Amino acid sequence: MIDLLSSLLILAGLFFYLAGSIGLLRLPDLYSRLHALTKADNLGLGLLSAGLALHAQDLLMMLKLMLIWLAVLAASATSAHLIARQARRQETGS
Amino acid sequence: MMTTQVLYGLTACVIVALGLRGALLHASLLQRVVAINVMGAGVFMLLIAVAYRGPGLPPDPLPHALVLTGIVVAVSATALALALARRLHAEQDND
Amino acid sequence: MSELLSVVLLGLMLSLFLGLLRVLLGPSAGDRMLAIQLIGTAGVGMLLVLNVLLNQPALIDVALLLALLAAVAAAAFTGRREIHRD
Amino acid sequence: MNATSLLVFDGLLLCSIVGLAWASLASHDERRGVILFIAFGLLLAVAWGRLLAPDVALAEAAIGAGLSGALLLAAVRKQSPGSSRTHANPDRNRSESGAKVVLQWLVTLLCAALAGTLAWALLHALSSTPHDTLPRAISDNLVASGVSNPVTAVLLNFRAYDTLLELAVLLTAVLGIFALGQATAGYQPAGPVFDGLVRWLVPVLILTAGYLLWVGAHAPGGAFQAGATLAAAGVVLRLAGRSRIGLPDGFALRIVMAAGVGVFLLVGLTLLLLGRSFLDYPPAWASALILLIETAAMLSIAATLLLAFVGGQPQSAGVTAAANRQREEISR
Repeated sequence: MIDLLSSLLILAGLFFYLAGSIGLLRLPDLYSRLHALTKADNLGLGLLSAGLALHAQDLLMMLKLMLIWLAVLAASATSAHLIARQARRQETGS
Repeated sequence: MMTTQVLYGLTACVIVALGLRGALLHASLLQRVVAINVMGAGVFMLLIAVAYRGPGLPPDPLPHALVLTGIVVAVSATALALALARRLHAEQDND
Repeated sequence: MSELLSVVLLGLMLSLFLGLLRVLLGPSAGDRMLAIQLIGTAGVGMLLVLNVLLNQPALIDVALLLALLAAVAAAAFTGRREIHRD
Repeated sequence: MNATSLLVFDGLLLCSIVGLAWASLASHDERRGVILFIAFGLLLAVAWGRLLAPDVALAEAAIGAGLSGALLLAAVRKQSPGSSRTHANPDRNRSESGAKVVLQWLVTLLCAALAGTLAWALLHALSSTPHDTLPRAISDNLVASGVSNPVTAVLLNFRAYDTLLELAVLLTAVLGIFALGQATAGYQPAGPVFDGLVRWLVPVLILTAGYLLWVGAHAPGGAFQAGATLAAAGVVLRLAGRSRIGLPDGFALRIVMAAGVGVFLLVGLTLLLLGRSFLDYPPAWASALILLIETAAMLSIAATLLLAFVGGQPQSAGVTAAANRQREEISR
């Protein structure tokens, strides 16, 4: 039962990874790419680490997986913000 | 001989050559520094490939220790090189 | 389980390849930085999978470091210097 | 099934690593080259993990993602879009550029020859029966080393001389940077979003550094990885535009910079006085002495790497504040 659930989570994670990178490649401009990336990328890693956490041997491992996901979530939102702000500044020429 | 060792080892040789070529041919100082870092990474990969003993077997720790210190020395040497480049550019701008 | 993870590992590699294409194509430096972000996350995912496949629990710590430092490159890229005093 | 897919993975990973190295070095735009190099570093960390070298992967992750990327990006010179090659003369005549092409080909051939020689040496070394004397000596003496992580045992016990000298090299590099000029300009405050990240990221990084130092005795980790992680915390603070980035002022800074080499030497000399040879720890004390040296080394490594990022001797906070005030008055 846990095996099945974890497999489903992991595969769903992979799906979002791929959706995110296809979006990054196919979408026309920086802002929409940014959107595709942050949404799908975070979901991808989140589901993947949730799936792996079901198999974690100890609590520390589980906590680390959780922390990794939170860190990537925060880092990716922050860098998306920074990159978008920089692009906007360059467009307005300030 | 193991496929993994050969695969990573031969790639390492290519990376060393690429890095050396860049370090010799680039006009920009910053890119020369990047090239030397690429070359260093190739050397590290060569050492780690040689240390690899196969899946499930513990690798040779000695090259790992060498590479570990190598990485730290490489980054401080990079910083020194960049400081030199910065000084050089400052002198040139003053002329 | 290990077969599933092998497939996932290759899937993550595909995702990384797509990110690499965006790094190479650009066009703007901002686009490249976005792709770096994706490559970093794909790398984190691969390390998590390799940690199980190769039975190397320490790879979790490597993934953790990459995850914690994922925003540093973007911050260095967008950071503006203080105006130099003369 | 598992082995083949791992082989495919290796092939794809190596293709992307070589491709990134090539693209980074072929680029004529400095910034593009550096960004590609950062991606190259990320993939290296995965490769080290794949080759069962987690100690190296930890160092690569901390330094590649936290330090060298920021260092190189900060060094990219502002260029006008047209002048990608700084000191090149645009009106080169034809014979000169012909000579350049010949030179390029010569260098390329030379590098290819080097790669061939290296490859030949590698295959030669791999096909001969492996000398297992050194790895065996390490695993045989591991129990007496005071730690159970073989890499830490090599660094802090069996080859402690090398590590001592390496710390001296780091110190020398920073002194060289100090001699070359002032610190580079600081960063403008990065805004509330990045500040929000920094507020919890820096404590977590410091905690992670402590964890890596402690765990290094029996699992991957140790002074180098911990020091690099601690330095990365300082880099984050600097990028956020803080004036205090965790470095002490004046004399205390000199103490921290020299602590690694100093404690190492003190331990070695004390052992000499006690009638043992230099850095030959008594087995009962080895574990404690290694932890002591590693703690000092971590602080020194963190300080030197952070100073290397700052690019010179930092001004004390008081001086910076005064300069800020002066600047504000001028702008008014």
